[in-house]
Order: sequence, then structure tokens, then C-alpha cells
Amino acid sequence: MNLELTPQDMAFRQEVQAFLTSALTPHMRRAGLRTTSIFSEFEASMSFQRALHDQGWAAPDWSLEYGGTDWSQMQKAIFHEECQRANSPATSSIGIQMLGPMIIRYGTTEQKRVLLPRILSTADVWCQGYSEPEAGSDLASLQMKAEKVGDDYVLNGSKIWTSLAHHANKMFCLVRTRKSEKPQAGISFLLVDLDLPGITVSPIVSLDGEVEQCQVFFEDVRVASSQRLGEENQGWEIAKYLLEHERGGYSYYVALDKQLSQIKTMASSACSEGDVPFIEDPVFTAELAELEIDKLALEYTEYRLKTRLEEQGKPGALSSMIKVTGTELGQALDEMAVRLRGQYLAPLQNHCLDPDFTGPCIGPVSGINVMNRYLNNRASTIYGGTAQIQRNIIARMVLAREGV
Amino acid sequence: MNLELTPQDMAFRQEVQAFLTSALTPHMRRAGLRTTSIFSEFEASMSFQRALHDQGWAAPDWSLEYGGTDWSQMQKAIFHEECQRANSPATSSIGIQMLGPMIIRYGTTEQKRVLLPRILSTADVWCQGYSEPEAGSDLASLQMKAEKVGDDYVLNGSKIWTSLAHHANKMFCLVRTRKSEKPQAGISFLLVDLDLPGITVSPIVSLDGEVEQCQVFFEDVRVASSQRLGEENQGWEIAKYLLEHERGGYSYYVALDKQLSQIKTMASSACSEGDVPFIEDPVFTAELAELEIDKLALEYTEYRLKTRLEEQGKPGALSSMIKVTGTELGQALDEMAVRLRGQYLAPLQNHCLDPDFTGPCIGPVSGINVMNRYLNNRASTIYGGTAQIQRNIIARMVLAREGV
Amino acid sequence: MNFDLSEEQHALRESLHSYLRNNYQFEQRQATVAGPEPFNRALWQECADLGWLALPFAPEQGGLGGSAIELMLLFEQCGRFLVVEPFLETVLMAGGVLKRLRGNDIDTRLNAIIAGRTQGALAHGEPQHCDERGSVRCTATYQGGAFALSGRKAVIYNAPTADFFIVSATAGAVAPGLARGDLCLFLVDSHQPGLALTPYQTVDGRCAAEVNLNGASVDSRLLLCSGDKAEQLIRSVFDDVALALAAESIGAMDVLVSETARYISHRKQFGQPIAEFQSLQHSLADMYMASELARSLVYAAAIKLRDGAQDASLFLAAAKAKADKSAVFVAHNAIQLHGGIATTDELKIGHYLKRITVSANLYGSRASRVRRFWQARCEPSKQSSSPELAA
Amino acid sequence: MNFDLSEEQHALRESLHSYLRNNYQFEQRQATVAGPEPFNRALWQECADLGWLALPFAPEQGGLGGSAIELMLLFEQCGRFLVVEPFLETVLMAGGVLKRLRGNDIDTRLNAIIAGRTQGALAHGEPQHCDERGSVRCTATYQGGAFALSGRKAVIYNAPTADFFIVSATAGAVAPGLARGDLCLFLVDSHQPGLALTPYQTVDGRCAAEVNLNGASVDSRLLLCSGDKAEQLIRSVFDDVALALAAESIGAMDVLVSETARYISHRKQFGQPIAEFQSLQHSLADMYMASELARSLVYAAAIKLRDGAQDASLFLAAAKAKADKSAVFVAHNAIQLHGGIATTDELKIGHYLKRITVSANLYGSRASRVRRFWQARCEPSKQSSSPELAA
Repeated sequence: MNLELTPQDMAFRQEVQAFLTSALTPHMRRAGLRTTSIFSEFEASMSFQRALHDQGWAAPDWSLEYGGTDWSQMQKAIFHEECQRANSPATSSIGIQMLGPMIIRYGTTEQKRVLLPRILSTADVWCQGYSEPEAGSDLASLQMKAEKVGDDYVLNGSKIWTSLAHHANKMFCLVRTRKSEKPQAGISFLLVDLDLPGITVSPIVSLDGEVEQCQVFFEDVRVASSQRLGEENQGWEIAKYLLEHERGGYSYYVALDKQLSQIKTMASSACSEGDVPFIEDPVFTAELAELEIDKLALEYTEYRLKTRLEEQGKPGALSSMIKVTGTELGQALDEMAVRLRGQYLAPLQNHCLDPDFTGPCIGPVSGINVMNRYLNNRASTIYGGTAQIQRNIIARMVLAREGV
Repeated sequence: MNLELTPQDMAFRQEVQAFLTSALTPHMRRAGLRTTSIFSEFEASMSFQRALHDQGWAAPDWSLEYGGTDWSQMQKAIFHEECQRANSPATSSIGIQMLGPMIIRYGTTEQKRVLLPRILSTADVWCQGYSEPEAGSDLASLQMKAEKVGDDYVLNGSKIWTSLAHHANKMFCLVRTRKSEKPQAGISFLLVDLDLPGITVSPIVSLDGEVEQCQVFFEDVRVASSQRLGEENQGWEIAKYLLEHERGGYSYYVALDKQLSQIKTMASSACSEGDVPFIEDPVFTAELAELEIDKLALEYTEYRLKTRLEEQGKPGALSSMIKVTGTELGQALDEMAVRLRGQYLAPLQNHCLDPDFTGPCIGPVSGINVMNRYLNNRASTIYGGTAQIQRNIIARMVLAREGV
Repeated sequence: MNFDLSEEQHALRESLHSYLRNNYQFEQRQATVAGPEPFNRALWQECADLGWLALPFAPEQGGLGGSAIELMLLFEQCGRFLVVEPFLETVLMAGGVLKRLRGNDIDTRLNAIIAGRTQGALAHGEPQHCDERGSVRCTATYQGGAFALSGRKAVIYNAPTADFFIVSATAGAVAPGLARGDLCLFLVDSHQPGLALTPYQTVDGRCAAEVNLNGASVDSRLLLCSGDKAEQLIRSVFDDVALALAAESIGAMDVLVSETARYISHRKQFGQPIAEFQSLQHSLADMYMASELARSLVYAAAIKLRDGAQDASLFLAAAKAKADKSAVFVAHNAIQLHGGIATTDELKIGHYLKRITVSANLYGSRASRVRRFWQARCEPSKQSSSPELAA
Repeated sequence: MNFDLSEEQHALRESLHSYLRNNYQFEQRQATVAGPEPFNRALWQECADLGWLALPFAPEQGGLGGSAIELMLLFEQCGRFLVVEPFLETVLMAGGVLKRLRGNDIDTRLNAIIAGRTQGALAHGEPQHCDERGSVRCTATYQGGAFALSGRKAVIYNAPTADFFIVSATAGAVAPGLARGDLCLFLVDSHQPGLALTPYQTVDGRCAAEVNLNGASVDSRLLLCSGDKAEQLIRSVFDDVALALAAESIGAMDVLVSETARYISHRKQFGQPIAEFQSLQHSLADMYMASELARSLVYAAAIKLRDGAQDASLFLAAAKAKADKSAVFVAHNAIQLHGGIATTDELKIGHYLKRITVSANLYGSRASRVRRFWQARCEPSKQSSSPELAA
């Protein structure tokens, strides 16, 4: 048992810091600071992604032969930490975190050769077509039909909650290729060009008034069967593999640290009763201390998981625990930040969140993204498996441990 | 809309106060103060019950013709308040609150004539035989068999969680008189003498080391069919009527007020950091204020229910809401009291809780019952329908309101 | 003791509800919010014609003499329908200051408010305030029959459409009848030189502004009141505000509970309505309980306020604190139970969360209300030893 | 960074676990608690023979030089099996004071502790304390080569069986090398005249006493240490105590989660195992999460303590605060999910709640730990700006 970093890790941290100092433009840093969800402003994300690519760091989780890295779990965590501390924008997680590992695992040689470099370079921007209006938590009930006609699939139906579809040129999606007793058994995984005829991308306005999600409609869209990943009807297996990856590849504590540090900044100026700043109000600090302790507990749990992953690979139900705890704690910190924002949560000033914007805004600039982030993060316990579904998974694991 | 009491109510309050001043002995008051569950020390309860009976107040909820009162709901609340404020011991709720209304509703003339006065006078002490080891939340699955042999029922099986069975001479119980598709349809309601041959009362030691509950075993116990309440196989209907009565007949806020006032007493002497009493610690008082606000909300909800009951009779799912809120809030206050008790929660000194005891005890006398009550009240969200079952009921009602 | 509405109160609730049901469906509301005007002026005029703007004013002021109960009924419906029209700002806040004063000028303005012909705003909040009792840094400097007002007022709702402002400031120099540091309330015309607005939309679909005062010179006859009286007046107005916002929240919670119950009954996943899932049932039960418990306390506070009970402020603090906490809880759960669809601008659910969040933070933090409750609770002289049934 | 046990640590855990599994089933534990002796002296001797009493002591003191990690492993098992023997009181507290001092006399006593031949107790807590940093009111008055100790020590676990006490007191008059008000630690024999116990059983199945000092005259050679050194020593010992109790709690939570999972899988109601009810599943998931999150922080605190990290105290405060909250939560839910059966003396579930409740309140309130955490967090000089990976 030890908490120390190796000399290599410490050197690595310095290397990352040095890289970020030179690579991050003020525009990117503003985009990072003004982030209000898991995505940052699109152009800034892409620029950062390209800078990472130039450095060979675009896809830490991929293996070296495909342009990834040989970093340890701890180095990945250090990388993530330093990016957040330097206010980097979020990188495009969909192609790299989600699709890439699936192509590496299930793709043909040709698919790997063509698609992986285009993900790294941002030549392709991917979105994920999983959920449908009638298939949310119950993803396996998805209905979007892919009928085999000659060597093509003909797609009809729609996908919803496809993040960034309005920026993407490609979508990977799950489609129904067979009716079967067990709905999971009739699903295939397709890679679709979004500029194909018959596809309509319809943006969904979020609570903060911005667009991150879309609904995508398919009407007789013909997709060549060579655009299938894996075998026909193997889609569910691929998606399961991917879902596990999605949950494993993130460090919640890093984002929570950033929220905590913003809260402390806000609390140093915002006044509690009698013109005393909140940071000197014992009732406030007692509450903040509790949340900080909870954050520490999550942080060390994430380390425990990471060091275990190094040996065993699959995160399993522990990743559900980290997702539930991380998102619910993030929401608690969002609520606290909103309270510190006080009356200034009211002005609607989305334009101030644009990384190009450098003018004045209403209220302290330190909390400018707080209200929008609060609204957006209500979805964090819904997407990627609701908190209810995650708790079902955890309970099943605990019961199974007892052999029941 | 108004919160005022009528002049009659105010006069009534004075009348109750005057009665309690003269009726309550120091022994009874000590029993009231040292109560650690919904029951007080048995002898003190019985004495108080007899004093109430002499006054004609033994059964406020019964109608006048059976020895009850014609009090309004508000008067009943006033009565309950004043009893608690004067530290009266709890009265024997099982015969009066639970069985009495059922006999009045379902009993024969003979049953009413014989049994009701004996409840009022404490000549009979009743316990309730509902739950069985394999039939808790799922009461309808109860298995205790009552076979008709001649004019008798022959009982075999056991009942558990029968409060005060070790003090009682009678039990009313639910037994299975028929196997049927719908388990509720084969249940009858029997009134059983506990001194019948074949009955064994086995006390259950609670977490605080005391006995309030028993398991009662029946081996070929013969009960005359005249001891049945209602028709054969009508037991479930009777029990349902009774369960609703059980939930309606209580004011949680009164007991919560008493807990709050004890907490304030304890917090005035117990020290937080730096020898400052807790009552001056802003973190503590903020938490206490929250609980007091929650108590007020419950209190006025109880008034709303009471004034509605005056008109409509049945409490319905609202009583589930009051039970959940009242018991969970009571537990929160128990926890707070335990924290105030600090290190002094450790000494085991059950003898100090005996109303006859007047010697010294370890730690401040004001919190002497706190640890035992905390332990006992963990059961308050289990008995009489678990918090889970109550929430099921509430949800069903909310869904039904929307016509779904 | 009873919690029944009188026949007149029933009728008022009915007419408010039926008018809004017919004129304020969510789509209509969103059209107003998206439109060029900050609110629907035609609808405002209809509300005036229906007498609703007259509710809180005394008959001798041309009003209907409605009590706190009627206010509660009005704002409960505003909460249900997410009404963006400035009932709170013009009628209850600006009007609420004026109605507590006397004078011909004032009666004229009240008449204009009641008739729907004028808009007002109470410019009291400042950037550093955690509630309305915070110290006022705007200053009023007396110079030859006039006051020069300087300072900044923060997040003043309805300011962009206001024809007049009530502005609070502290006396900065000796003036007739004033001590240095006395709180003063001024009536300031929206065209007043030296008064400048930075207007904006708000997250809850209304308009507001930062109000800057740069030595705005106001005639001393427009000093409405000062000192303890002004302090007391501000407190009274904000007691009304607390009740109104708490009432809005109980209206909002009612809708959220109903909508959620209906949604989970119809939405199917895993081959069954999701209402079959016990964890969702329990969330729904908790939402309902939170809503009903808050409602009880808001009723109690309204009655206490109507009756001028000594512990009315205590009850208002408790009711608002409880309503805020409950409403946030209910809104969060409503979103969670609806799932993704409730995180969109299209569904009304999320808009309730926005309004509830503003309501819980705009005029004072929840923590300060809880503290205020506790302080009042600890002053036994000011109230009966227990607010329960005790006679 | 890694959280793996070494081979030796694995072996220690294994041997503790297997010994207790064979010798400390709940029925055996309850027989000890109900018996005439406060604990099982034969078992204590076996633990001595197995070397477990030697764990925290340095090799040059005759110990095994176990670190905080080994302590954590020991107490995790004590927590799992609800061990009532005085590992904490004799070994970690009384022994923990002595091992931080030097002297022949002290080595003799340590040898006796390690051999299982003597029992000790640290008489530090006082009636007014909310934690171990509270001001000490017991006084030590110097008179001709001896100190007269007076005052009262509250809820001193293991006092009834202790052969010696470490007593804290503040210097009440000038004595050689002491300033008035200095904290002093004395070694006091249990037969010392002027020392009187009021013994009792405790809710968690152990024995304790109120310790009254009525001018007990103690030779000045028995003053072990004083001033800052004594303050520091007390803090160090209570850091160990915090770790030990937190480790107990993670052991206890593990059992509670497992037992509950097993119970709800077998208990049937409504024709199915109650584990089929989603609300019970979710409670179980929350119990598991609480338990694992606390475990991580206890691991981190143990490592920090072993390494003598500057922020070790901060982590201990956090770990104990988290473990207490989690353990209470887990125990409450374990009872709720078991139902009535867990409210009886017969089932072990409720006994965990009793121990957990004592653990959370005996040596300082949870609130004071959270405050201490916060204060340490705000002293940037004493720690790195962030306790995370930062090099």
C-alpha cells in the first residue's frame, strides 16, 4: 500500500504541464473555463484535439500501434488532472473514448486503417446513435430498422440524444437487423455517413437554451454492409463492451476538484449574512467540508479502481458506483455553486460563455457558467445509464457476490 | 382558513390541564419522562389508564354510548398535547385504539356489552396477533391455522411481534380458516384468552435489553367460535379497517415537540468545541432549525388532516404520509439527541429508566432515555407497515389521482 | 381551526385557474417569452379588467381588500402556469410599498397600477446582498431641496418595463429630519436623469436590469419614507414576497407531481409502464410528501400573515425555507423520472426548475431564512412559547 | 500508487480472520458479554501468544513494529467480529502513550502489555469534552515531590479491569519544569488511594467507569510528560484511535452489507425473495457504496499515517468522519431491510449499530472532526495545496 508516484510519473506530470503551457491558447482556456457540461465549445475542442494529436497524445487509451499511448492508469489520471487544472477544453470523447476501442476490438484491418487515423486527426467527427424515443433505459428494445437489400442496409427510424450530431459527419449506431425472441440478439452495429440521402439532423434545445443533443431521422437511408462493425447481429455485444469502456475512462474527482475550487473562489467574495463572506460562515464551511470529504472518498476509490484495472482490466460494477457517486456529488456541488451565485443566477447571458467573448458580464465573472452547468448537469444522472439503472447493476453485483 | 381555537377548545385545554395536575403521580410522570418507545412502563400506563377511566376519558375515539367521548378532532389533539406536556405515560393503545373500534364496528351486542367496559377499566389487557415469522409486510400470507372442530376452532402456529403479550391476558388475532386463491379471503378474526391450554408466550429481548415484544406459540388451542369477531373469513376486512384506524389515531407532532424540547435542554449544557454549549453553535442550530421547520410542516399537515377527517372520516393515504414523515423525523431527532449525549450514550443503565428509580445516574439526567429510545425507534419505520410499504401506498394514491 | 377556503376564495381560485387554463397554456407562455415584448400586455390589461391587480389593495385605495389568503391563491396559480407577467414586481413590490403610505400622489399611482396602466419596480437589492436585510450602500446625498442618488441596484426584475422605481438608499449627509445612515425610500421616474439600466432577459423568462444611479437628483418631496418606518416597510413588503414565491412553489410542485405521475404511467420501458418500478414509485411518493408538507406550512404562514400574528415572520421564514427545499427536490426528481425529455427546452418540466431556482435565491438565501427562523424562535418575548395549538 | 497488501499483511489478515472465525462466532461473543468477566481472559492470552498485542510496538520495545496498515488490519477484523477485548484501550491507548516515551519502567510495562499480563486505560476524557482536544479540568497540584490529582474522568473504557491508568491533568500550581496550565500525563496505579471508580457495563458489551480523583497523591517520578509534548502525544494516540475505530467500522460495514444481501435473498414475502424489490436493491446498492467509499478513505489515511505525511491528521479526520457517517447509514439500512428481526438482541445486526454509535460519539463528535478537517484544509502551509496526486 502506498500513495507515492514513481519518479517517472512525476517527470511525466512535468512533461504534460510543459506541453499544456505551450499548446493551450487563451481561446482554448476560456473555452475550458466556460464549460457547462461534459462538452466544451466545439471549435476549441477540435483545436485542442489537433494539438494533442500533433503531440501523439490524442488517444491515451488506445494501444501504441494505432496511435495511442503506453501510459499507465496513473499516468492517464495525471494527464486528465493537468488538463483540467490548465483549463483545457474537454476533448471529443465520442470518437476517441467510445468508438475507437470498438474499432480496435471488432473492426476489420481496413476499418482500422481508414477510420482510426481520421478520428485522431479530427477529420471525422463521430456521434453515437443508440437511444431512440421509445428505447431509453431499455436500449435493447430499439426499433430502428435496417433491412438488407442486396449488399446494403436500408435504414428507417430515428435516433435521439445524439450528442453533437449537428457537428458530426459520421454516426455509429445500433440498428435492428432481425426480429428475435431475445431483442438483444437482433441488433447490428453500423457506421453511417451523415451526409447520406434520407438523413435529417434535428437539433434539440437544452434547458440552458443551447444545442448539444439532436434527434436524427432516417428515411430509406442506404448504408453499404461494409460499413458494419463486427458481424451481423453482434451489435449488442459490441455496445456492451463499449458501455463498460465509457464508464471506465473518466476521472470524476478531477472535475469535482475544479468545481470545489470554483466554489471557494466564489465563496471568498459572495456575502453571507452581515457582509461576511461565505467562506467564513461556519454553517457554509461545514457543508462544504462534508462535500470535500465525499470528494476525497471518491477520489481514492477511483485510484483503487485504477490500480485494480492495471491488473484485471474490467471495471465491472465498480464503475457504476463511481458514476453514481461522481454525478450525484457533481450535482450537489452545482447546487452549492448556484446558491453562492445568489441573485446573479437570474441574468440570461449565454453570450458570455462563448470563448470568443471578452466583454463585461453581469455579476462576478467567477461564477458565470454556474447556472447553465447546473441545468445541464441534471442530465448527468440520466445519460449513460440512469442512476436507477446503475443502482440496479450495483445491487445485482452485491447479491451475486454472496452467491445468490 | 383560520388557526384559532374556539373558546370551548380553550376551556377544554384548561380542563385537561387541571385533570392532569391532579391525576398524575410523580411515578407516572417519571414513567412518562423515561419512555423509550411507544410504550411506557406497564404499571404506570395502567394506573394512568384507570385515572382516565374514572374521568370518562379513557377512550377519546369511541362514541359516547360505549364510554367514549364526543370530542372534536381538535379536542383530541389538545388532549394528546397536554398529556405529553405533563409527561403522562403512554396509555395502552392496543385495546383502546386498535381493538375497541373494531368491536364497536363488527362486534355482536354481547361482545360489546362484555368486552368494551373491560378494556376501559384495564380488566382486560389485549395484545395483537397479526404478524407471523413468515408473514410480515405480506400479512395476507399468514399461516396460523384455525380448524373448525365442532363449535371450536383449533389453533396451531405462532404469532410474532405481539407487543406486551407478556402483560396481556387476551389476544385478538388473524387466523387462516380457509385455503383460497386469494389469501385475504380465508382469514378470520379471533379473540383469544391467553391462559388457554397450549399457548406459550415467549418474550423477545429488544436491542435495548428490555422486553416489549413476544412470540406466542399455539399448539392445539381450542377457541370457541363465539370468540370470533365478525363473520368467518371476514378477518381481512376487519383488519384493514383497523389498520386505517391505527394510523389515524395519533399526533406525531406532539411527540416530536417533546423530543425537540429535550434536545434544547441537552444542547444548553452539552458542549461543542471550545466549551461553547451546542445551543450557541451555529452549525448545530442550523441543523436543529431545519428539523424544527420540518416538524412544523408535519404539525400543520396533521391539523389539515384532522380538520378534513372531521368532515370525511377516512384518512386514506394521507395517514401513510404522516406515518412516514413522523417516524423518519422522530428518528432524525433521536440521532441528534444521541449526538448530544456524546460519550454518555455508552453507559448501560436501564435501571435508571425504571419509574421507581430515584438514585443517581451516569451523565446528565436530561438525556437518560436517549440511547434506548434511539435503538427502539429504529423499529418505528418497520412496524405498522414499513416505510417502503407506506411509500408504495402513497405512490398508488398519487397515480390513482391522475386516473392511471 | 380549519383550512377550508371561503366560497369567495373558492370562486377566486376557480376563476384564476380557468382564465389561465384558457389563456396560458405552456405554448402560449413560451410564445410570450420568445416574443419582442417582455410580457403579454394585452393579457395584463385583461387581468386588470378582471380585478386581479386590485387584489392586495384596500377598498379606500380602489382595491379589493384581499388578504394574504387571496394573495396566496393568486400566486399559487401564477406558479402553476409559470406566469411571467409582473404581478410580483409591479403589484406586490412597487405597489406594496405605495399601499403602505398615504398621499394623493400615491393614490393616483395606485389607481394606475390597479388599472394596468403603469409598471413599477422596487430597486432595493444590491450586489453584495444575501437577503433584503443586507446593508444598503446606495447613498442619498442632500443638497438644497433634492437628493443625489448614487450606487448600484442588482437584478431588479421588471426594471426594463417600469415607469417608476422605488429606490432604497441610505442618507449620506445631514438632511431635514434624517440621521446619517437612515434608510430612505424614493419614488423615481424611469426617465430620471442619472438613472441608467443594463437590461437583460432572465433564465425564468422575464426581464430585469442592473440599475445604476449616478448622482440622480431627486426632489425631496419624492422621499417616501425613512428610518425605522422604511426598514419596517421593506420587511413587510418582503414578507409578502416570501409568501407569494412560496405560494408559486406549491402551485409548481402540484403540477410537477401530477405531470410526473402521468408521464411514468404512460412511458413504457422493459415492456411495462415505468410506474411499475418501485424506485420510481418511491420517488413519486417523496415528491408528493414534500409538496404537501410545504403546502401546509404555506397555509399556516398565510393565515398568520393575514391575522397579523406576532409570529407571522417566523412562519413566513419557515414556509419559504420549506417550500424552496421541497420545490427544488420535487423539480429534480420530476426531471430524473421523466429522463432525457425533461432536460429539453421543449418540455415545461425544466422551466419549473428554472423558476424555482430563481425563487429560492433571488431575494435572500435559504440559509439566511433558516437562520432568521431560528433567531425568531429564540426570542420568546415576541411570540407564544410554542406556535402550536397553545391558546 | 497501489492499494495492495504485502504478503505479510495478507498473512496477518488471514490469521486474524481465521482465528476469530473459529473462536469468535457471535454466540461466543454474546456468552462473553453475558458472563461474569468483562472479557475473555483466556482468549486475550492466546492473542498475546499469537503476537497480536505486540503489533504496534517497536522491535526494540519487544514489539513487532507493525505500521498503521497492520493496525488497520487488526481493527478491521475486530470490527467484523465485534471483539470486546481491550485491544484499543490497553494496547493502543495506554500502550500507545507508553510506547512514545522512554525509560526502563516503561519498557517493563510494555513487556507486560505485550505478554497479556497487564491491563491499562487512558483516563483523559472529561464530562464536558466534545473531543480529545477539549480543555482538561482535572488538576495536578504539586506539593513536596508529589502531585495531588483531583477531578473527574468520564466514560473510561476498560477502567474496571485496568491495572494502571494514564491520567491527564493540568498543572495547577508551580512545579519544577512546569508552567501553570501545562498538560501533564501521569502513570497511576489502580490501587492508588484517592482514585475511585464507578464501574458499569456499556451498550456495546464492554466495561467502563467514571474515574474520580480525590487528591490522589502521585509521586512526581510518575509524571510521564508534560506541556507541548503531552499535547502532541495525546493527539498522536487519538490519531491512532481514529484509525482503529474507522477500521472497525469498515469491517462492520462489510459484514452488514453481506448479511443484508444474504437475508433479503432468502427472505420471501409476496411470493418472492424480497431482494426482488427494487427499493431494497437500491438501499443495498447505497449501503455498498457507502461502505466502499469509506474504505478508500480509511486506506488513504492509514498510508498517510504510516508515512508520517504532513496531512495525515487531515486524512484521519476525514476518514473517521466518513466512516462514522457511512457506518451509521449502513447499520440503519441493514436493520430496515431485515425488518423486525434485526431489532432484537438475538440477531447480531443491531449489535453492530450499538458499537458503531459508540464509536461515532465516544472520542469526539463527528461535527468536530469535520471542523478539524476544514481547519487543516485551510492551512496551506501544513500540506500540499491538494492532497491528490500532486507531486
